[in-house]
Amino acid sequence: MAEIKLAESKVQELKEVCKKFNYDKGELINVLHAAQGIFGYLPAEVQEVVADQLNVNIAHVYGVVTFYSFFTMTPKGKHPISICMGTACYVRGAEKVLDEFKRLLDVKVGETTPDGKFSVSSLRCVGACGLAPVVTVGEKVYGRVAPEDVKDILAEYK
Amino acid sequence: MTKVKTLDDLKKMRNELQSKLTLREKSDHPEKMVQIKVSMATCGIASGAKETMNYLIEELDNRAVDAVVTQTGCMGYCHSEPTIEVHVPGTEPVVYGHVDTKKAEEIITKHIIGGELVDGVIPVSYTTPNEDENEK
Amino acid sequence: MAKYNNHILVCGGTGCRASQSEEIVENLKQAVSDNSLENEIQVVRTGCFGFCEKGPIVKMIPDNTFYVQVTPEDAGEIISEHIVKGRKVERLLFTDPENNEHIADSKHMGFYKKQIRIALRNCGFINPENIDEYIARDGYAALGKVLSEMTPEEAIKEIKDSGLRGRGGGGFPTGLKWEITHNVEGDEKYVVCNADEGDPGAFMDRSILEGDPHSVLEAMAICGYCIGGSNGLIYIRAEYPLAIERLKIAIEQARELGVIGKDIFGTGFDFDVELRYGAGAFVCGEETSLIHSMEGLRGEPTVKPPFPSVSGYKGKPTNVNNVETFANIPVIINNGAKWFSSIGTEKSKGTKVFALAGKINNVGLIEVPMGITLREVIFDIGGGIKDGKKFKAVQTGGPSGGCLTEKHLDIPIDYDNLIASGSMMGSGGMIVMDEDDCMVSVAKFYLDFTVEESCGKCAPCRIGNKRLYEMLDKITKGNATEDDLGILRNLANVIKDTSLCGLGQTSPNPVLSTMDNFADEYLAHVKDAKCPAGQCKDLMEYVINPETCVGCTLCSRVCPVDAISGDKKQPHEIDTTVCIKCGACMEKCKFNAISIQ
Amino acid sequence: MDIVKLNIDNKPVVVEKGTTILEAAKSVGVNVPTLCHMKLHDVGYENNPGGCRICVVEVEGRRNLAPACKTECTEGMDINTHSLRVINARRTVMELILSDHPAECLTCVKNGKCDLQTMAQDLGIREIPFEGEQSHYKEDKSPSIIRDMDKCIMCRRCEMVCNEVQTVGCLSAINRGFESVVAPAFEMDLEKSTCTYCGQCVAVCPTGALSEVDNTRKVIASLVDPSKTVIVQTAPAVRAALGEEFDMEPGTLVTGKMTSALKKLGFDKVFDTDFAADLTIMEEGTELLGRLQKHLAGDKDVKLPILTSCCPGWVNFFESNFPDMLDVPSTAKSPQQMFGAVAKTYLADQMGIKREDMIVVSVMPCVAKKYESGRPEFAVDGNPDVDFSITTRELAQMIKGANINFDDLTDEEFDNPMGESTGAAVIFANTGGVIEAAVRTAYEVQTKKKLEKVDFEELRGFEGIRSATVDFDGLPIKIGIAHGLGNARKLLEDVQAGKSEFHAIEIMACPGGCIGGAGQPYHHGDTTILKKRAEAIYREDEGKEIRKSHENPFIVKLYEEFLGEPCGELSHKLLHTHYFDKKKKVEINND
Repeated sequence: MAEIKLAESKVQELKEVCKKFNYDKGELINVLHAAQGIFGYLPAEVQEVVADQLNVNIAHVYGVVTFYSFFTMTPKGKHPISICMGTACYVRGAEKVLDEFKRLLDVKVGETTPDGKFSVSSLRCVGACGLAPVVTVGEKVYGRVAPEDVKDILAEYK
Repeated sequence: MTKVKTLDDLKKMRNELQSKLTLREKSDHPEKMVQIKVSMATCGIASGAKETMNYLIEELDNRAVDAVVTQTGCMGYCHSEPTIEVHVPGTEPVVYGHVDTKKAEEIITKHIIGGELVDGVIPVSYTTPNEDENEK
Repeated sequence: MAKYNNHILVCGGTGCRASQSEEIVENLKQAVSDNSLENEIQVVRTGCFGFCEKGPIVKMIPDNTFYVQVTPEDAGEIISEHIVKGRKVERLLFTDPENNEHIADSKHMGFYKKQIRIALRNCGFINPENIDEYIARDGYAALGKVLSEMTPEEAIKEIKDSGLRGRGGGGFPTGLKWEITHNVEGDEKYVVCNADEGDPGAFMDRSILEGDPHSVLEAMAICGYCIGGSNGLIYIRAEYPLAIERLKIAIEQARELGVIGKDIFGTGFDFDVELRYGAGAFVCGEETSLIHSMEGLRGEPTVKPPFPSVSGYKGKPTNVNNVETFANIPVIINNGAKWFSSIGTEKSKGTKVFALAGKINNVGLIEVPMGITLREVIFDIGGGIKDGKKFKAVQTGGPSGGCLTEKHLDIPIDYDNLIASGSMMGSGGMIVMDEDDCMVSVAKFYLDFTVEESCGKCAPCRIGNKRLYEMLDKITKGNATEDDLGILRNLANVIKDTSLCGLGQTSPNPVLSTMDNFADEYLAHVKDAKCPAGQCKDLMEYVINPETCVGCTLCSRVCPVDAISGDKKQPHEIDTTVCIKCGACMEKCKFNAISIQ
Repeated sequence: MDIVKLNIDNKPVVVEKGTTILEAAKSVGVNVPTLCHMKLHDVGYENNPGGCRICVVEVEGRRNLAPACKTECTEGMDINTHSLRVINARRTVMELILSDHPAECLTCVKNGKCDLQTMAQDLGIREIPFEGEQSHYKEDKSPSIIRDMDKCIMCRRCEMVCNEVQTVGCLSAINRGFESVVAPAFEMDLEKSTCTYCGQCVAVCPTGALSEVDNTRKVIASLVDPSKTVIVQTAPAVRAALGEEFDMEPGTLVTGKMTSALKKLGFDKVFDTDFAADLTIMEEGTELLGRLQKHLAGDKDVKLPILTSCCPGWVNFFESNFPDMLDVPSTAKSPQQMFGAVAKTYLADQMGIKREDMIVVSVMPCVAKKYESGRPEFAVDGNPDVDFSITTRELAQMIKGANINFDDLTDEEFDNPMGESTGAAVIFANTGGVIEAAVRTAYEVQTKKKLEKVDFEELRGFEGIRSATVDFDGLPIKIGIAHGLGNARKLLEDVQAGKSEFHAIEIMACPGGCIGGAGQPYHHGDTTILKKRAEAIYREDEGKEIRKSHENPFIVKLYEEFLGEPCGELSHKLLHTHYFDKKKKVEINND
């Protein structure tokens, strides 16, 4: 595990969050959400700070982080692309859209492009089935995406 | 917002609010008080409901039409998002689908000001207990 | 500008347009101008009325007369009879099947009673970020009534009498659950709202939370009063940012107004609500996993009993209900159990919200009374199958549900009938599939989902689902044998029989129900390595038709693996062993000489 | 106490409310098979996540099969434990587990002693109808424990014992679904984690996923090397358990046969760790009395209570969890290390050989001893005082490998001068034994009076935390005992908070003490085995003529000829050590 150094200001911010939840280990998931918000992802060092603050074993924290698909230990791309793989979207061809993204960015699902700009991941149902197939880039939601549209979606963020 | 201390406070508040709302509906200058509800659920916003709503507010202001544009939840017509409900007093509320800024402009000119309907009306296919009541 | 006093609405949905509704509009406009009524009558195209079986539909405003199966030729008569002479055209009116009388006004037609919105009553009507609008529609009146006029036991009795059952999918009687939690001794009890909604294709909880968050808060307070607890927790999935924001605003406003918090309405009852976030785990829709997730642990379920009602969050008695279940509570209290139980079937009362999606025209959120048939939902409300394709199956209950086919279309929808036909109610996701969907791939898609979402605690689900997926994969690749199907069925049944929690106990349903309903499709894949729906890539072969191929060599140049051979001007040939079925050649071929066999 | 009436396999059964089907069935002689369930009654450890689903049974009127280990009996239940539906389910679930398990039984360390293997045999599994992907994890070899997690069946026993009983908490389930497994944080090597090598995870693991490092090959290599003099020391607890590996009744004492077998294996000298145990009592007893004198003389900053330090798992535990208390435990080394230090100096001189040419092998009931022998401070110029430590199981493996018929061996004596030992030494094997031995000597040294009753029953037993007051002729000495690191943590927290009123505390990492060590023959969850071993140890103690450490003539001779007096200058150099702060720190840079 390459040792990385954490920015002190961010660590301080994280400690504030733990304080807000008065160091209750039952709030581990809320703290991890906040931590991922602050650092963008959850490297081992961040998990160790959380474990220390909430007085929980680091193995337990890692067990929780690796259980939930929302937490990630590798930084997401600047523009995280998620393709909804819910049934409605699958039935309307989401798989072909996902393959197109993988082909154009030459990454596998869950990976980030070498330049760190894009990461492609499949997402659990976002609940906008009326717009199936749905693709989200960061907060922005794209509806009724066809494989042909993938090029111009990416173009928006070039 | 004053605290609601007792149940009667709540009832008093409800009646007040209800009359204010119906006032809005049955006010004496019908062509003025128009009520527009924009469906701002996730898919509505994703299909551009925010732009539509801002456009409506701005455009109705420019044309000095006394209207109230509020946001609301999902009306269920996912196939035609963004959807808005236009309620010109004295007429039945009408739901429109695929309302982008261009369509919104057409609705303002023809429906709100002109009083005629515009293509793309979505027939309401459900009733709610409240309606059953005031219909009985 | 003319002041129109009548409007003629002509349905412009895909179904009606396919039966010439455009021509009807033209003829109507023509007839209007012939009678020089341009200034009074306006002909308007509308969206789909949802009543496609009886299309094309023409509706007269303001008298709401509803003409069915109108043809372009009738346009003239409608104008001359209805508008000019003011007489209805009897032969075009809808005849009610029960008593074959003519019904003119659509409001009284059985069709329009199809949807009754109880849980969604405020969705799309009030501004969710303004508590006043909720109060204006009798908001918190139910809570007031319960706190001031009813004892917990009376309120529980009201819910029990209403016959309300859990809307999360299990269908456990809500009143009974409240009663059990009420009877358990405990100084601190918790009311939990399960807003994890992990089912793909289900978004009713999101719509309720985004459209009418206060109804859930009010119901939770009522539940707190009934079971004797003052702590409310909403476990909401992280994939719903807007719902989270709306809930935060609603909670803030409710606290400010004093309808939740300390000493509500001066009755000494305290109740507050906090949010707890999911983090992407479908299994956390299961009660005990949800509770573990809220305790900051891995979302793994524990064996029941003990049920959460006895020992749940932090070991305290906990009552977990789904968003939609809660949304029904205030209406039951306000309108009474008798009114609620008058809707629905004998054992499944009230309405159910379905998220209609997939290969259907009217993708949307509908709330229908229990007992409605699938045919009415899919064809009447849903507007039939997209692009005129043939209906094949509808999948209800998500990864825990099964597929229902043609023969189930007329079975009234309720908890028990759906289970009897091999599926289940689930949270209400309803995905419609047409002839192009391969049911083996659909089953494989759901197993891929469950393999990804299994928590891994118990062997049958952790390993069993993976094996089910692998066997289905073998079938879709055409190298399975017939006795594999026997092994598949036994494995599926054992997983259902031995898994620890609901996820594993229902994950084989998609396999079992597709095997029961589409046995021939499985055999086609296994015996003659063919995919009838043409979806399974590995069983498709790209073939060049020698007659129509002119030998322009375009396809051979674009093929990434050089699988196409043949000299100029001569018919080309694809080597199926090399071909990777990317479809590039088929796209390029201008003479569409290439097809899939 | 209300009761429940039900029937199991149409046998009427009456049990107390709250009893599980598993226990109810056992009470009528029906042994429902289990795989992940394990209950160590007296040690307060129960693992039944209900995950393996092997113990499912059919309950009349219930939709699906019920896990016997978790389902409580209710009135009028009608249970069938082996209907066709149950057998088919059990076999299919077993086939599923085996489909994600490496089929290498023949070369696996657990061959013949694996719960999964026995279960597959009992169910008559002959083929696996669905082969598919298998989960693979990187192999992890620490000084004591090997993790081969491809063989893990997610029974969660190791996670439970590490977190609930030992409170070390370096293991947790990770990932989700098919890839889930139990591992340290970030799947780091055990060596980098907070693991103390107590090995209780190895003791409870049903398969070959967790096992001890195998040193038998190195020992055999030394034995055949003519240039090396190979001597062996056997720990007190080994003699009470080795017999079980040769199908003898648990609790059979095999001291003589063990010595004979070791001689037949070719060890040049067969000595007894008990000798060094007596030595430990001399050193630790003196240190205790020293601190006591200072305390009685009013010295405020003398560190009391004194904590025993012979258990390497426990030493690791306080080094990484209580680094601020490194000066509280006794500085005395463990018997294994004292033996090595004395052997490679005093004995090597006597035998006229250099320390590099002497190989000291120790036979231990414990896996942590392997780590301890490798600690840098227990070596001189890189030559360790104890070269190789092997477990009871490994010794049994060597004996079988050498075609020695263990049952027919006639007893033989330990060699001297390091074979002689007292009754006080042998009870080191049991929880409460070390402190009882110390009290026997300290009493006579402190009061200068003869100790009439040598047995101190009040220090014995299996409860997790015990305390007793021994009257030193008017001076009350308060003694605390804890076994299992979770219990140790409780006592230590009192000491840390200055609330502990004990003078001396004995701590052993393994529940039951060394007789329950991770190197002992597997108990498969049957705590009566631990009890029988403990009784055997006390029988060996009663059988000895000399039962107080300071009366061991060879110890007396050792001090006269070599060490001088206890805690003297040479004793301090050879027999005492110090401890290190091993708390893991997180480095944060300032941006």
